[in-house]
Amino acid sequence: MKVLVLIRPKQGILDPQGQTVERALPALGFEGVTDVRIGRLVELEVTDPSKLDELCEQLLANTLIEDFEIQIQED
Amino acid sequence: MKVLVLIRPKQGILDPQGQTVERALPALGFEGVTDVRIGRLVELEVTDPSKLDELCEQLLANTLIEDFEIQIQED
Amino acid sequence: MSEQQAESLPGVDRAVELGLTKPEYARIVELIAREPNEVELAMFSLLWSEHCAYKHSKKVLRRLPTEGDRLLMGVGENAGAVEVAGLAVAFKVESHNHPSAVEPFQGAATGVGGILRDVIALGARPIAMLNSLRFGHPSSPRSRWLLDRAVAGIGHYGNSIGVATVGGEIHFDPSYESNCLINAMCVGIADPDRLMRCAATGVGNRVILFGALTGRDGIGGASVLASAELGDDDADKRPTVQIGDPFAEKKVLEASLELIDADLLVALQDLGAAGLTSSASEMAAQGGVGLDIDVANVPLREQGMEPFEIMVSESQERMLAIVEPSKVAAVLEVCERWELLASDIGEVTEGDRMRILVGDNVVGDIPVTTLVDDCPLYDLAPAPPEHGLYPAPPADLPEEADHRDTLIALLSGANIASRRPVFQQYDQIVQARTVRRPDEADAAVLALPVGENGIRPAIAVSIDGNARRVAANPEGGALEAVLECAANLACVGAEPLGLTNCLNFGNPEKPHVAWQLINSVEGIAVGCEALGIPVVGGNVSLYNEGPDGPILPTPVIGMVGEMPDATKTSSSGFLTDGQAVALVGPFSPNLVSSELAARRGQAPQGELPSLDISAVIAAHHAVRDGVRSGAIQTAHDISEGGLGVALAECTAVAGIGCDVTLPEFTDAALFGESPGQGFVIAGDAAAIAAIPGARVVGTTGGGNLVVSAEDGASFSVPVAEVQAARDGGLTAYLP
Amino acid sequence: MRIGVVRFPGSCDEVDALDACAMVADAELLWHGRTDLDGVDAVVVPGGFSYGDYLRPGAIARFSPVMKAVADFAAEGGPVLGICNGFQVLCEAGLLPGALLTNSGLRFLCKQVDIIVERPGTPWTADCEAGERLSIPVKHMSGRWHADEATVAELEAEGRIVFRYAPGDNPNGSTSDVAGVCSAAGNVVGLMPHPEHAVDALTGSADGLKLFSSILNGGDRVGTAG
Ligand SMILES: Nc1ncnc2c1ncn2[C@@H]1O[C@H](COP(=O)(O)OP(=O)(O)O)[C@@H](O)[C@H]1O
Ligand SMILES: [Mg+2]
Repeated sequence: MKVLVLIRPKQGILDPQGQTVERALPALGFEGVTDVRIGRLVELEVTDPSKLDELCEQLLANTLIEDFEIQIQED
Repeated sequence: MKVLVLIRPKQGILDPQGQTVERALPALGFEGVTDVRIGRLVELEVTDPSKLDELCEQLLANTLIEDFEIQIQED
Repeated sequence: MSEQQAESLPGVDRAVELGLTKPEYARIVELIAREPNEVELAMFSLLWSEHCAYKHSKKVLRRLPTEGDRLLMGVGENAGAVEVAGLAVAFKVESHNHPSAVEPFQGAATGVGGILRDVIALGARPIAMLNSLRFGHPSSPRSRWLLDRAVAGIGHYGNSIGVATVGGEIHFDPSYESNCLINAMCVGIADPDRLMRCAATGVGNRVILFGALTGRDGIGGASVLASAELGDDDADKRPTVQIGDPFAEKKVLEASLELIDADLLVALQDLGAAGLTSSASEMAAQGGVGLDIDVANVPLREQGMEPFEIMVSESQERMLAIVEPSKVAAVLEVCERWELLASDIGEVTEGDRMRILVGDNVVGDIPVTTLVDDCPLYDLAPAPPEHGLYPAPPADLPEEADHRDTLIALLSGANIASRRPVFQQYDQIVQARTVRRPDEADAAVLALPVGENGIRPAIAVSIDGNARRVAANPEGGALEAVLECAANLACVGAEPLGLTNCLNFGNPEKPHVAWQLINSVEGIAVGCEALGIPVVGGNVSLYNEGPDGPILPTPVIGMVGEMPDATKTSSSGFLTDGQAVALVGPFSPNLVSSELAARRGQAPQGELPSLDISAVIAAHHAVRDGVRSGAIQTAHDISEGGLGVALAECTAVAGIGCDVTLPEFTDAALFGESPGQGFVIAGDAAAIAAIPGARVVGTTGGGNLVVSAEDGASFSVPVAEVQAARDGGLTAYLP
Repeated sequence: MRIGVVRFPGSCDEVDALDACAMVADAELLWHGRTDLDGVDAVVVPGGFSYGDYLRPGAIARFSPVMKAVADFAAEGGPVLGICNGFQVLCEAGLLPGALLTNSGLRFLCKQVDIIVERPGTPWTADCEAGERLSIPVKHMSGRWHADEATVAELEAEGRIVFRYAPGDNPNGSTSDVAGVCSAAGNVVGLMPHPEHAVDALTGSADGLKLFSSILNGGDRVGTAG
């Protein structure tokens, strides 16, 4: 099955990349955009979803600094 | 409203990160995972969603090598 | 066959779509006595392209001297090499201009990857990278974006692979606005007895492809695929931007060197532009053999690739090796340990056929020589322009500005300001041999292993070009660029051994561009002859034009020099108070095509003063010997911005002022240029006075840069202001 | 005394680290695929871009077979030094506290900085004095050390901040100017600056040599906790 893993910087962790994008926006003509956070997206095919949590915790995300969310897309 | 932008390497474009992770997985004890693609995730708050497409094309994604998908989360 | 007859051939339109001319197609048909099939035509279209066949430059390049006492490997191999302290020092510069204009990060990154592979193919370990960059003025947002992304891409690749980026140059001019230049140079070292050649030899030997998977990557392949009549739903079959994978290249590097060390290879060649087509054909041509390549054995990243797509793919991080059958297993084992794919894709054959197979099916069969050597070479039709070719840039520095304000404006200008915001994005020190980093001296100094005498020898490397002077006078400007590179080496105590060059020009079919190209090559040749060094290799990038015409003619010179003792070198800045400051060299500065002229809105044209080469080289020797003996502790060549800027730079580096008195106090004397011909030096007073030709003009020290005329006029700038002006110039554009 | 320097695919500074170690002791490379440490007395996890820094620096390398052996060795009090990417690997492996985030300037940065020794007496700082300033280069893209407030307070209290950037020299936005930390027992030390690139005045500075020479005095498999 196809799986999407969304990985975001934890609340409270400075995200300079998000901040830089946010600051650049008005000058580029995009108003009213706030709370920009930049994370990672991992897409994969797995045969056995039971190990997904472990995969995310141990490898795909560093839970000290990142939260992850698993979205199972299809069978 | 809260918006998620999923940015993925385009089909056919080399994704060295995804490839490297995929090749490493069996040795790390994770079997049966294929088609790993690694992209970026941008989360933002917008007041006016009409300009989102333009924002993604011009700034958030590099459309030469990346595709993007906009997910509107809530109002 | 006449052109008319050629025009009636069924395949001619396809050939023209792929970039061949009708007469070229007719010639192909005549040579192989039939029309080429799809695979063959794709291969011809690449190998007979300007990029691979050098059809507009090959005759011109014959003017360059290519022989030298210390030459180990010259033009025709993947890179050149000279002998230093018992080692082979390999080096080459190459352009990646067009891909970088499309996607600057990946374009620049894969440019670095490409030139690295050329040096690796020789069996050399890359030890240093340099680069030469040209953009439109950074006040243009597009140019700023190109600069920012290209620099990030260069750093990404070089840093990740563990090769220090130790030098380079950046210049901004409106002529590069839509056609930036990204030239990268790589330097490597090898055991001279183990240098690899690219010639395939030994009938029956196997052809092994190793490294990354093959996909539909490639700019060169674009012309081929663009004409494949793809439907809308075939979007996934279009050629794609090449993405660099420095991690894969690092493994390719280590595996290649290990394979050579273990004596497992007959020949090695990188895959660059034109992919498998070019590397296989060149290996066969060099060895005078034929090759069978079975594309069914090429590991693919994408499904459904056609044979011609596999042959033209420009996927990065791949190498082609010729291996004796008994050693194939060992080769595959080394690749596997480095987690690299490796496949046996063919065989060296008797005769001279390049055969492409899919299993047992022959899908292409052409004589190697026809592919590699029979492309027509064109004569250029040079004509000097009757008036200047380039428009005057916008003026931003009034003629009335006084010397002090002019100096500050020049120092803080994007073309002269400190490159720190760029070079601090590069790992300058990995491999632990960088004795002089960027901004510490005029050339980078790289220590070599300790010699038998217990002393560590070194090499010095530099890359340079001054396109505005070349625009004014192609021969004189190119000669100055060679001298400037040599001057940089002299400043650190090095003696030039060899030169590489990248010739970046517009469309050579235009008479004025042809004139620029031919005369620039003449200038490089004259410089090499005067220095007694060969050209060991290089690259040509033509058709660099924007809607407003050609780029400035931009020959870029890379040079490697030798130093017997790494500890005997100099700094480009003043080091302590109370040292004598002197000028050396027969330099006759003028404002033609200078940075000041550009800032004043003057076009790059006018007469360059003639120069006395033997006097210039005598000055180089005096500086080099003075540095080696320890008499000279600071040495800096006088280049862009002239003597005023050179003195300010000496002051800025360590924040030590100076007080000098000059015989002339005109704009030309202070800010005029004569690249490669003059030096500012400093050291102990008695020692400096003994340097042949040195004219002592003042002393170091104090909190100000004080410049006076013999008639009493003078100006003074606090050191902190000099530093702030110089530091801020580029930072403003790379926050 | 024999020091082992781990080599992952993508390591770049392993040979420089090896040469630095060889200035004070015997030294050898340890291929990432091996499951033992060949009986070495100390381990250096070097800098570079193991696995291309793909996914996250250190994320893949920490699963290498050799890292299991390194973890066991560390648990027994064996001295381990992580430099730059090696520091990132040790943090990912949980052998050191915190994580390393992208530099606040978002760019790779290579420059000489001054660091201050906060904790002498670890096996890797035995030759340093408290408050000593060392001139050592940094070169990294992800060197912003981060830990939550409680962890930082705990490390401060336990004297586990080993190095700090000198005031004004923090190149990456690290919390509390932290340049290097150690494990609770003190035997595992990690830092972002590259001491192996500061072992010879010819190439810039020799201040970093102290970290390697320390191992002769403080490092012989003795945990020097607290
Ligand atoms: N401007 C030049 N000066 C001297 N040699 C050159 C120049 N341009 C190309 N060459 C030489 O011509 C050969 C072919 O160059 P190129 O096609 O760029 O090689 P590669 O395919 O290895 O990149 C090389 O040996 C190169 O050094
Ligand atoms: Mg080559």
